[in-house]
Amino acid sequence: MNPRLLGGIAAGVTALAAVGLLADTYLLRLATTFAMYCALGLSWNLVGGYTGYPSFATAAFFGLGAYATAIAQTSGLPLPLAWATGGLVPFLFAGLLGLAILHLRGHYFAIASLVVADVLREVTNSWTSLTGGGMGLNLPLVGGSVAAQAQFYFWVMVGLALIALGITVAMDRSRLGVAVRCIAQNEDAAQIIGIDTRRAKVAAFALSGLLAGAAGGVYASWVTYIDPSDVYDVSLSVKPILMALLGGAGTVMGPVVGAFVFLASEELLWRNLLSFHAGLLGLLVVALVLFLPDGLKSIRWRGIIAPRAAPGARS
Amino acid sequence: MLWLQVLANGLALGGLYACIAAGFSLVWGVLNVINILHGSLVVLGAYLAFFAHSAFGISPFLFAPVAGLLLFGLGFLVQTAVVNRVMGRPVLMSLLLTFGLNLFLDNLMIELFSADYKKVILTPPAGLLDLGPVIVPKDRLYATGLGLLVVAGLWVLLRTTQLGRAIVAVRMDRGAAELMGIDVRTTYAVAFGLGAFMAGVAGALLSAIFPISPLASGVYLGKAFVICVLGGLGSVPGVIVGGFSLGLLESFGALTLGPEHAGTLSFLALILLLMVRPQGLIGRRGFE
Amino acid sequence: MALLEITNIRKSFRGLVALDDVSLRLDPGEVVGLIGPNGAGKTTLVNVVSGVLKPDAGSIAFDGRRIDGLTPDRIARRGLARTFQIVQPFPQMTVLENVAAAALFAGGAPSLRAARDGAREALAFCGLTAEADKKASTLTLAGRKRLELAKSLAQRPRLLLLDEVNAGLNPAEIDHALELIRAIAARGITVLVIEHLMKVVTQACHRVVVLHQGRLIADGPVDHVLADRTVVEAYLGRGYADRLREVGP
Amino acid sequence: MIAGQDAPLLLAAPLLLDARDLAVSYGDVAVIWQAHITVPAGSIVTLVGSNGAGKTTLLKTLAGTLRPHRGTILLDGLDVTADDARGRVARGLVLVPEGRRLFAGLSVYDNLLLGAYARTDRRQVRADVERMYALFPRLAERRRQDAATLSGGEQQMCAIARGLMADPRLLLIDELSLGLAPAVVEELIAALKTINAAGTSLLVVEQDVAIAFGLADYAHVLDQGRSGVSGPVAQIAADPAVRRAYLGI
Amino acid sequence: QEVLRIGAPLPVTGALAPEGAKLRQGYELWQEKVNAAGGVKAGDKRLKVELVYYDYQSATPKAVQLAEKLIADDKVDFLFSPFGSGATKAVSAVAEKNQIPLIASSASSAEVFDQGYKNLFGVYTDNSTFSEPLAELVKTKVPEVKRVAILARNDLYPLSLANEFDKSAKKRGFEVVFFEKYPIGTLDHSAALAQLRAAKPDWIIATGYINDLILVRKQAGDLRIGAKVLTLINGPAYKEWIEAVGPLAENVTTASWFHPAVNYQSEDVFGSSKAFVDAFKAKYGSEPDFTQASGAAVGVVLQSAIERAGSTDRAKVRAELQKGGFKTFFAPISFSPTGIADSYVPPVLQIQNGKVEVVLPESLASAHFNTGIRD
Ligand SMILES: Nc1ncnc2c1ncn2[C@@H]1O[C@H](COP(=O)(O)OP(=O)(O)OP(=O)(O)O)[C@@H](O)[C@H]1O
Ligand SMILES: Nc1ncnc2c1ncn2[C@@H]1O[C@H](COP(=O)(O)OP(=O)(O)OP(=O)(O)O)[C@@H](O)[C@H]1O
Ligand SMILES: [Mg+2]
Ligand SMILES: [Mg+2]
Repeated sequence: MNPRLLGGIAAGVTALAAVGLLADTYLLRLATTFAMYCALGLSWNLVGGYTGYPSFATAAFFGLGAYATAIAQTSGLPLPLAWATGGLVPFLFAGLLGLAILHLRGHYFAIASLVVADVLREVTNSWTSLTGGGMGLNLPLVGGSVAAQAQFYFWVMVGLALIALGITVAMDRSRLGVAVRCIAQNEDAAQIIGIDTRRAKVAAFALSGLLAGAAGGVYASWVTYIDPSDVYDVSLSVKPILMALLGGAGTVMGPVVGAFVFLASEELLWRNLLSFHAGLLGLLVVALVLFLPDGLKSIRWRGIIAPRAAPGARS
Repeated sequence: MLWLQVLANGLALGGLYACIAAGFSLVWGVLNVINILHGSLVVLGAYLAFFAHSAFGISPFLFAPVAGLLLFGLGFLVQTAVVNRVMGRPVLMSLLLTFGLNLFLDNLMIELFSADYKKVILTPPAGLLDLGPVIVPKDRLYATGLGLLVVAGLWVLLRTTQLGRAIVAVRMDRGAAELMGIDVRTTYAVAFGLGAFMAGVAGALLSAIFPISPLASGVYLGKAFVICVLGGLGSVPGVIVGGFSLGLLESFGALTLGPEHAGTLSFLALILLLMVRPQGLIGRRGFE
Repeated sequence: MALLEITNIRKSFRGLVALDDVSLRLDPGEVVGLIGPNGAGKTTLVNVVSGVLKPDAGSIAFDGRRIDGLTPDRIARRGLARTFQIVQPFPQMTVLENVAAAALFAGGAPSLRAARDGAREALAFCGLTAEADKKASTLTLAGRKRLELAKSLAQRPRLLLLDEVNAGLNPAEIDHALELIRAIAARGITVLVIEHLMKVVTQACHRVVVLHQGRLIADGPVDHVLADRTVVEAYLGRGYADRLREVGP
Repeated sequence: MIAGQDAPLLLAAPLLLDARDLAVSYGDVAVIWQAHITVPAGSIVTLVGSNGAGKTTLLKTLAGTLRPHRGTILLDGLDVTADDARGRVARGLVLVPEGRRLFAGLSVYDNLLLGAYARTDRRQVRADVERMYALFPRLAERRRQDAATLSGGEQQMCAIARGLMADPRLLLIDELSLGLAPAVVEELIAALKTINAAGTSLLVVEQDVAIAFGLADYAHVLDQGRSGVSGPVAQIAADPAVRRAYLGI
Repeated sequence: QEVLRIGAPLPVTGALAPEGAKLRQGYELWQEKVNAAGGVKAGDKRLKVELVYYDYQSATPKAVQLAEKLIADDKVDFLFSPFGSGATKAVSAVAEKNQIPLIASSASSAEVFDQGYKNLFGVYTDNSTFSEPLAELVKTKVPEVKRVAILARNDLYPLSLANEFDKSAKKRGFEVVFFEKYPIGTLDHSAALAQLRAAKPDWIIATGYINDLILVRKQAGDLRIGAKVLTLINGPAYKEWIEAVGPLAENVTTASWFHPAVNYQSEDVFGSSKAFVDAFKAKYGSEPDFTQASGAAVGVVLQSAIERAGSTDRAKVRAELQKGGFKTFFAPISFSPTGIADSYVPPVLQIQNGKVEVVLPESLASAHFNTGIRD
């Protein structure tokens, strides 16, 4: 493994451990959210970054995972099994969904994947006997003090983020990784050189579903109350995209860096402005797209200090 | 009897829906930009009509073209200043860009106008068209009729003018369009401006029917999405078919499955249609 | 046994018959030229054989097994490679990565490293070694055509369908390209060459077939076919005959 | 070297295009080091050079889609170096780009009309469309078809016709015969000669040097981004170095 | 001067932004009034009120997160609830974990209060206190009513309210001939209403928020739907609603936990409902509605409890809250063992001549109940 990547991970884990051991509940909650964002960003990255399919299905997987876990947990399954359910159900769902919609390209795929969360939300809303409908679901509390619970979920979420990172690294280096990168650039050509494009796309999509779903599952037991409009919220689809783009889509560490920067700026804006923070976040997104289209990695630090000569090509 | 009334309800919505979606469809089909800002522009058009009505007593139906022109200016500026810079880049870039703009505009409107619901109250009320078994409110009839008229105007513009052809050329290959002597950036800006024009008109028309709030922008955007995909992306006849399909789908869905499931039904229809016929019910060529 | 057996293929686009009852057979080791006027259906035939388009009727057998109806990737993995007339690179990858991907999937390379080795060999074979680390999008048109060729070679195919890979080369460069085709044939790869450059057809091919308005109108040895009046009239034009004399078949 | 010092003086005829001392690069990569090219009014000039010499780059620079970082471009004695592509189209300088770049989703007919975008003489435009159909009967048959689904050669015809629709004073054509069947090339050359006789000057890049020399009055050689020999075709065609490098003789 | 810190998660942005702004007006009116009077008396100390707001963006999880932040980082002494039943329910778990009293301004669904928590107190009465008096009123005053139609927004509070009406109606032998839910964000109710009309109800009940009910009323008018009684909750009590529907507002009935038309004498900083209304008008230039009033009400309830306890000790304050008996401008308030207010009956209101009149309870009534609505 690349030593810089290894160093980065080691540094990250140390920092996290420090947070885990020292911090107060709020900081710990923020750190847990960071780990969750990492998992979501990495999940999207498999489809959106590597495969080049603009997926808006993250919220659908997240919500499905949350409800699967909630239902499993209330029906008495132990936590780890409930979380596994939360990952597996969206995994299978994503696989099937992928078979149905991954032949769509570009905008059409974006729309189809966006609408999935809406459909699931409506289904959850109407299936009151199983999901509690619009009233939401309460999950059983895990015992222990406030601090112990915060610690527990922090570590679980960090574990999940590491699993997501592991899956990303494994894919990055495997044949699947090459296949999806080819698909991202030219799907017809990819098929002609022998890539089973359908299988590769579905695999990436299902893995993405697994990670986002598991994140939803852990989230559900962590906050102990979920309702359809919260867990199928469209912002859960959009934020991971922002994070991945911010850090660099289609790279291993991109979403992690992006999640950190995004969370930090969101928190900063939100802390200092009571009402207009969302508007400013919008401007931040605009600025990001205009000035950092390839993410933070495109900043040339040397270039900022000593600008290079303007390139000759016009367009 | 009931069916007739429900049919009338669906039809009375269709033209307005088409008008809401037309600008969105144009920008999508021509600029290849999914304009998340569109819903906010509709709301802004509605506010303009509301203020024109409460300050000067101008009927929203008369004010619609003015709202359209004002928004044309705004759209032209937004495209020139911001969106032009991401043209030709991957789908996600423009999507995120307009998402950010939408977040900004929505919150700006909340700051400026508050999130409370406002409503244009026509004095005297428009009244009802009583056809015996079927009753149609006249304000809806005006909105739908005018909406359809403006959409038809857009179609003529795109089909028969040099501008219309240039708009499509720029969409397909901007480099080659330049080689034809087309001013690409201005053409984009005009196209985006036209999209905003349609949003402004739609907003003004619906201000007489629906309550106005920045919070509603997502609802209009959602409708535009569904209509566009139902009818076919970037096609003017498509949005008309899509608008009426959605109006009828919602009305009959509510009647047969209960209002609770009407929304789900239209989304399901959309997914199914995408799966079997991504080009929409009649859209074929990605423009018109 | 024939390597490729095309039987009674039909394909039409909304009423326009692009391929009309085409049958064609390629034997192992052959180099066959496919010529015909613009819009005759040559590219359509390649698309149908490689699985990009589904034929309306007829069957295609490769190495004795039916392949019509299979997806392009499965056909590629069976050992049938093709190039695109309108080139289709992975634009943001380097030339080497482009070719390595082909070696990895259809080429059946056991590992990424093996794939890169295979790719280097294919690049050397096509004279692209110097270009290996350039981004594919920066190649010239002729360079991208050669990249297409290198990609399809890296697939270790038994049958290669070349759709105008030599367009855009000047006569001196064509000489080099001819050697390349001969070298490919020498490796035992069966080749179908689509080309409007008569120099290539006359000098590289054992046999030539002519498509005209979706129908096969001639099939036979090169001199024989090129002497055919209908072929000359439909396709070559008067000036060609003069130049043919000049360059010599 | 001082600009214009060794610019080839071909004729006393007024120069329609006079580009001097051009240098062009893509980002950091220099492609054209020093190029001069002139087109006398009313003539056909061909630009010859091996694969990767920078011919396409030069044409794009002349058409205004790339900006040179050195040198001047005069059209009819007027400095157009600072103009963009649109400005140059308005002055009658039009490029038929490499790779055709037709407007997908639009019919052949619409593509032709777009070629005349900058023109205001509506009636003449309609007449010119008919002229193009006469020139390329194949396009007339396909007039309602989506340009993206045309065969390779049909697309090339459509692209050239679209360029002609602008009624240019100087038409730049990149890769004239690419993908065209020999008979079509022959017709096209005859047509271009007619068009030239009617007053349109042409600057043509053509790989098949035999064809190029048959068409043009003057030839320029571009070698690795630098201008080489130039002069009347007969003289250049006789140059042994040129024959060896580009004719393979 | 020492301060009393109260944490208040607010929906400043997102779908609930209008409600968030209203709550905040109520909080701040109370805060201004108390601080002007020298602060909250806790024994011999006088505490200045400091409110700590954060925006939870109308998202329940964010509200939970913020409650933790308010407790851990801002070290608040007490909490006010977020808006609405769902978010209150979620946040009450955090308050319970940390043993911090939470005063809920806007939760009325029984489901919120049946979790056995000791620290949750809500100033609204249960939803059934809307449906029972209304149903009784209809039963006695309009005996010809037989058939009832209910149209409900598919959302925690409006749905739970609709279920209460369903129960109350059936209990009195009415026939519920139509009961449908409409999804959040519905623009067009005409299909549902056309069906409702076909069911020929005598009494129509629709639940939702102001924008929904503007649409429902307008479209019902468009379809010429008439009935003996039309009940819409919550919306008609708002000035905006009456303006928006114009003459169609006539004779619509609704209910509300508070309305400027009521007048209670109180033992809080305001002194009476009327004094509160006047103070509100002076500060904001309009009449308060029940949400704005509930914002001030949670303040006065907490203040009374602290002053009675004579300290900010949470256990003591909780004990006082449990004892109840607060005479406030909002209503006389005491809490049931589950923590929901059970000490007053919300007034039943009817729009007459464009004005809101109280028709029930008799003690507060300002007008007689009218039947029949225009079609
Ligand atoms: N998708 C399509 N829809 C409609 N017509 C098509 C489509 N694809 C090809 N055609 C038509 O089918 C005919 C055959 O096309 P094809 O590309 O096979 O020709 P070709 O022999 O390769 O010609 P060229 O030498 O010019 O490349 C052409 O007339 C073309 O316009
Ligand atoms: N976008 C680009 N970025 C970087 N380098 C480029 C780019 N386009 C072309 N080049 C390089 O510039 C050089 C000249 O390219 P150009 O396309 O002008 O050659 P050409 O003479 O037209 O060749 P051909 O005969 O093959 O078409 C080549 O080395 C090519 O790799
Ligand atoms: Mg072809
Ligand atoms: Mg070139």
